[in-house]
Amino acid sequence: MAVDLRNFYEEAREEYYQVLTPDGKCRHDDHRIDKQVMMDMFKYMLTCRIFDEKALILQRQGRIGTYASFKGQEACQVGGVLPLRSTDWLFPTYRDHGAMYTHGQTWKQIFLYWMGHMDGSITPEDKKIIPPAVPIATQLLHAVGTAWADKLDGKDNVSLVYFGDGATSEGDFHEALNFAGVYQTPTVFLCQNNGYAISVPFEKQSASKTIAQRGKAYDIEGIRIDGNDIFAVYLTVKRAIEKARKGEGPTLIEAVTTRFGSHTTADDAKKYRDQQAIEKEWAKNEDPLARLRLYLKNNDLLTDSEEKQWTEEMRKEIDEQFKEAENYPRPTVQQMFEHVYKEKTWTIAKQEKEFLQHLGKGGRSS
Amino acid sequence: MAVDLRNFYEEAREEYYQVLTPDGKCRHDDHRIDKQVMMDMFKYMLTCRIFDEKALILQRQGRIGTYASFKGQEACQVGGVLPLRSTDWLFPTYRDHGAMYTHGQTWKQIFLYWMGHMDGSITPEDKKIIPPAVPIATQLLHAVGTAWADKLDGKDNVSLVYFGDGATSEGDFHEALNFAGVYQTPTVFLCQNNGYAISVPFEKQSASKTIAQRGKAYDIEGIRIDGNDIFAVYLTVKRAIEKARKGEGPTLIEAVTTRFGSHTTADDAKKYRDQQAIEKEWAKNEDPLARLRLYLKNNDLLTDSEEKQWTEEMRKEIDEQFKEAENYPRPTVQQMFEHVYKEKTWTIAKQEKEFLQHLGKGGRSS
Amino acid sequence: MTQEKKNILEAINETLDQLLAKDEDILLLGEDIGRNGGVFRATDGLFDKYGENRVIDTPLAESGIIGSSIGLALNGKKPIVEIQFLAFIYPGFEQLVSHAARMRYRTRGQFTVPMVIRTPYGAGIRGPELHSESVESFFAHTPGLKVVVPSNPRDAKGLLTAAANDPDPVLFLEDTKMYRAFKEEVPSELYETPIGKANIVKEGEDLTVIAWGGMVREAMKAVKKVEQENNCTCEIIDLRSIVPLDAETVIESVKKTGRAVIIHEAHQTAGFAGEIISLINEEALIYLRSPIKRIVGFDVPVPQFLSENDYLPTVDRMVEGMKETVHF
Amino acid sequence: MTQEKKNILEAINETLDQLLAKDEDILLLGEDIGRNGGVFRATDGLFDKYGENRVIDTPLAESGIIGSSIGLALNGKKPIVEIQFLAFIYPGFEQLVSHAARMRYRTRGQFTVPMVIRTPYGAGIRGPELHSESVESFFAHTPGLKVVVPSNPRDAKGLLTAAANDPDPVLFLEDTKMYRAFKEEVPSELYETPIGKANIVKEGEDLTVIAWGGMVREAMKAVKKVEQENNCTCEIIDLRSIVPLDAETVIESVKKTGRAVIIHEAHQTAGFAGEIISLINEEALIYLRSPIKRIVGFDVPVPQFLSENDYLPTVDRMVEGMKETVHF
Ligand SMILES: Cc1ncc(C[n+]2csc(CCOP(=O)(O)OP(=O)(O)O)c2C)c(N)n1
Ligand SMILES: Cc1ncc(C[n+]2csc(CCOP(=O)(O)OP(=O)(O)O)c2C)c(N)n1
Ligand SMILES: [Mg+2]
Ligand SMILES: [Mg+2]
Repeated sequence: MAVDLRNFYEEAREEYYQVLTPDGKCRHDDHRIDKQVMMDMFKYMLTCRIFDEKALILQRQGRIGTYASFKGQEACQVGGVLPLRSTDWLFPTYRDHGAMYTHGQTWKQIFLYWMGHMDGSITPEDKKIIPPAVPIATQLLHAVGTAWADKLDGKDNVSLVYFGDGATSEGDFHEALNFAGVYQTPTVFLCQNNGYAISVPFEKQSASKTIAQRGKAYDIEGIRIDGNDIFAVYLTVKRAIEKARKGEGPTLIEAVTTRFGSHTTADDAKKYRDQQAIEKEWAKNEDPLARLRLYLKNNDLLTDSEEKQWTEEMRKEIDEQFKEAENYPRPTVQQMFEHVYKEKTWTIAKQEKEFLQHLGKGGRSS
Repeated sequence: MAVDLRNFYEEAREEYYQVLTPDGKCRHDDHRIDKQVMMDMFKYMLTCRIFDEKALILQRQGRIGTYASFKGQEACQVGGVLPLRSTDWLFPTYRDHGAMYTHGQTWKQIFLYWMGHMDGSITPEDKKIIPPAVPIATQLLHAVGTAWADKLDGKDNVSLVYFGDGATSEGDFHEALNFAGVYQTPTVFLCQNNGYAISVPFEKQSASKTIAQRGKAYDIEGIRIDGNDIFAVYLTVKRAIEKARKGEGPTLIEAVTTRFGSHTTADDAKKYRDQQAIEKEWAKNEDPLARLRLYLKNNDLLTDSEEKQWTEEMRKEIDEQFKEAENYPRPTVQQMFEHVYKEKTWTIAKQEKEFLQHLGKGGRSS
Repeated sequence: MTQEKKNILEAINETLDQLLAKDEDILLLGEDIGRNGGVFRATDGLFDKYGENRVIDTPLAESGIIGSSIGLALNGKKPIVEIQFLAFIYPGFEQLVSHAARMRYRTRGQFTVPMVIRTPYGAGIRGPELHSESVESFFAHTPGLKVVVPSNPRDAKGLLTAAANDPDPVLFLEDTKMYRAFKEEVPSELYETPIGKANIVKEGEDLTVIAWGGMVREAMKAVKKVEQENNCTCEIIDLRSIVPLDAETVIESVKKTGRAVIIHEAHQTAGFAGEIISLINEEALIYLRSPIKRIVGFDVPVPQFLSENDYLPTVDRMVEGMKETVHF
Repeated sequence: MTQEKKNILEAINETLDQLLAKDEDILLLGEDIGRNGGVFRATDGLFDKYGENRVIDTPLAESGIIGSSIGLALNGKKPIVEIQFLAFIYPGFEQLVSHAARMRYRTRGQFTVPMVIRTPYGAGIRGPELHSESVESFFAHTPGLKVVVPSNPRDAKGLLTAAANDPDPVLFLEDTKMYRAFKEEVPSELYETPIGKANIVKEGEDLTVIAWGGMVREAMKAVKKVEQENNCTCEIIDLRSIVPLDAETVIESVKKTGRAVIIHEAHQTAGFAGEIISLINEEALIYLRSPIKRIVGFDVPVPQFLSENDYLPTVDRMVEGMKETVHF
């Protein structure tokens, strides 16, 4: 078991780096992960799964807006964030609620975001979680900037940025990787290659076979891993973070995973892919939660009753969080006029005043 | 001498592909180039050099505007364009007058462009030369589009696009290469890596050592060549063009060359580089015209008196062209209002009418 | 001509279908427009019918889409591009503004870029952030671009056909909340509704109401109320395109009514209402009996969707504004 | 306070120098701003003085520059970015409009992006294509951005200092033809000229002339002529920033004079003059004695430089417009 992790990255270029096999066996390296961390991994992934299922139901009931499910990507999101310190920066996309939660965002806030609340983008004061970037690939540059600032200040924080396979086609991907290469910023670029950008499969997105190989264009290490294997994700990101902290520059990680469901609740994956086949294959070989469960059980680290109990607790907690979100006061008209600038301009103040007067006289806003 | 060209591309990845050495010797492959083509190369490069010197003088005299010299890059521009057919597309930058001229643009038009004439961007009717792109890297995408259209129409034209080393940092470089890879467009991407983007040396532009290596990110062949060696440029571009015509997709060529002078006449290279050292090294090892001259003389293909005679003829011709440009009518006010749309809008027509009335009443426009 | 009841989306889909059938050089390009039929389904069925060389699922790169479409257009194709939402045009802003809009001008007509960029715009469908912008004035401020905004299915078909046949680049803005809002009879064959000619939706004597896109229907509701309660008649002008602007129709109407209200969803500051007010000021100031009102979006980012109805001009705000204008 | 005669460029260079000296978190970023000192030399000497970690020559990538500066600003730095020419901001348009302008709003003040983007704008120096744009209204239409345009060395220093200290992102537009056009006394120490407060360059009774940036001096020339020949006095307002707009100063002045001329270099359609006309229409219509005139750039792309003087508002056009307004 004394294999050097490094080798796997080398050999991984062709295929990908995998530690935990779909049948719950560990190929090597499991000794590197603390048992407690393994249990955290499982619990975080479990609560993610429960949240996601709940959110889908709530969306169907019209109680939250369009929602982007991340089922299938829990290993990337939990495994990628667990190695972070609380002083590190996290840049998620609209699909990375699991990453946000694992780093400290509350489910309540995540609900608020998807309910269209102005306050839904507020993140914990003691964490540096930037709310989801909606325009694709733009956040990569922000993560270069925050990392760069830390480097300039001599702080050993890192910036971890999530993005999808589709994002790698945007110019901002290129510019971010190039800047990170030039300034050797402590940025970890974590691409969840879930095979699709909405309906467009990665083969149509690029002629290149992998995303990891793009690192070479910027002299950045590029690593391809099994994104359904939380051990691989965890170990790889951890190593990239440590490298970054030591001042050894950025890493590009391509985590190959599966988007189990549709792009969002506004999308219907059946239109463009064999959803049934995907679900079957997923259940058999790709479900990251099932894989870890199998491993933990194989190694007597988890019992059914434990999981059942946790599941109940988590459900309750998430229900609670949703209730809080649902009881959250609707944004006021005044709030709409706040925070455009630090100080309201004459124009904004006037617009607010007149609109409030109008409402006062019985004008309705919807 | 029966070495397969291919091998050099392979071995060239580390260093670069070179055919003609600075001391005017041919390493191999010269048999592939027709003697007549060699003479054309020399003549085109010579006239380019003469034009450039003239333009610099005219700029100093205030008879043309800011001017971008291309001295040192003649091999890239002449050698890259000579393999084109007249049905192929050419996309130059603001520094590629040599390429434009070689493909059929007149020096007169090129003068008009730099004199700020509205008509200076008109190119020969029977050629497809798009006027210089000013916003960096944007033209790469156009060259993907024109090539794509030809491919869709089953025509075997190619699109050749010039750009600089600085351009490879822009998002559009990435998007263009990616599109070309996906749609396998017959586009030849010819990067003149002259080591500088204005004042910024390539080492600051990217952490990657070469530009050619970026091809891999898009599964596009990337080739690095000596851009001061017109044989290498010609053979490489020719091969890329033939490949593209056969439907075998795009090629990225990095031609390593030297910008002899300042970025433009508005720039002073001495501020940021050791211009003297560069000029010395250039004269010794890099001047593409001197290199070909040496070769031709070594092989008894050229005499001093021939060159002298051509030089005189070319000077006269360029003087003639400049005279025509200087006598070209100033753009009229009416012209300023034309060609915004095919048909003038009410607004534009009104603005024109009122402005003409104003001028009629004695209002001056400058 | 036979007609059929269609909503805007259906009208657009049918138009694209007929354009593809009629002209081999027409290509559709965009993200998810192929098998998926576009996120709003505007291109539904067209991939199967015309194949992947006519209905092209592009990589996720707007500069790439617009930039390569410029090349396609230079070389004889007529690209009709879909940008998924208006705010996602920004990565391609340079290609649109510095190239598509300028190619004819800088080459004195030698090279041209006839292309259409279709894109959904506007708030009101509970979309996520940046899915609800209406920044048409950016493009109106770009000489060389035309900016077309249909308000109903019949115009959507006629204007899209005209845009596809237009020799200049056209930005074609489709109000998301109107896509399926209502149906009306749409002629089955292709026809052109001229770009640059406003539509007088309804004549009136006391007030000119100017709007475009989705705001036209809201304006109609407001006018109905105002006319009922105020013993006046309003003229409603649907601009159809803001560039070219049908100045004559606007001026004539205001000369008649002496009053105007301009409605748009975009932010007030530097929004297009300012241009129309300027036009009226220049051409018809002395006819004005009261200040021209802008009932427009506020100068705040389009907020998260729980607040979007606060942001959007409402019928109530319109009614109040119209009344104030009439009773000034 | 000691003073020294400086042109705008020298004033900016000195201000940047003093800002860098005073605040360790201030960084300069841009293309060629390092050893080269910027293409206009605005950062001359600063690289040698503050080193490559403070005065940063970036790769040629505007989205990269603005996007990474957003990250720098999120993490405590205060980036002052130079974009080489205004039209080259377009590749970074999305970062500016969809992120820098919105970060405070979407996070309810939790995360902010205090940064300055300096960029030369305007025609008149025989620049190549796309080196002469003045599209300030794009940015004025983007809530969350401030848009500052100094017209003289003294203001350039004070406004740039205020911009650097501003908690919000500021676009700072520098008219290229003014850079070295004239010198005036500039205080040696750092000081702030408040952003959002217009400058009444000269009081007058009969006409309000509104301009910003390089057009202020042209307006002054025109006013001189008009006053000499027409027995009237003009009030000249230099807006200094178009967002925030000093509405009060404008309104008050027009209420007094009853007439207004607005001057800008940008294209007419959807240019910022429309906003000011709308403001006057809303707040002071009844005071108007004649239509408000726009003396502005035409609705054509800024042409190649032999024609740029045809494009630009000239003193003669201003004089004619002012006379027409006064004698309406
Ligand atoms: C600039 C931009 N263009 C288009 C969109 C619309 N859009 C939202 S998600 C998406 C697909 C993203 O795919 P990928 O990067 O693979 O991430 P995934 O959704 O698979 O997590 C698209 C096209 C956008 N948000 N931003
Ligand atoms: C988008 C954009 N940004 C900045 C500029 C200003 N600019 C003009 S040339 C140049 C350097 C280009 O360098 P490179 O691509 O190496 O070409 P070279 O000038 O060396 O031929 C820059 C920054 C521009 N024209 N377009
Ligand atoms: Mg994906
Ligand atoms: Mg270069």
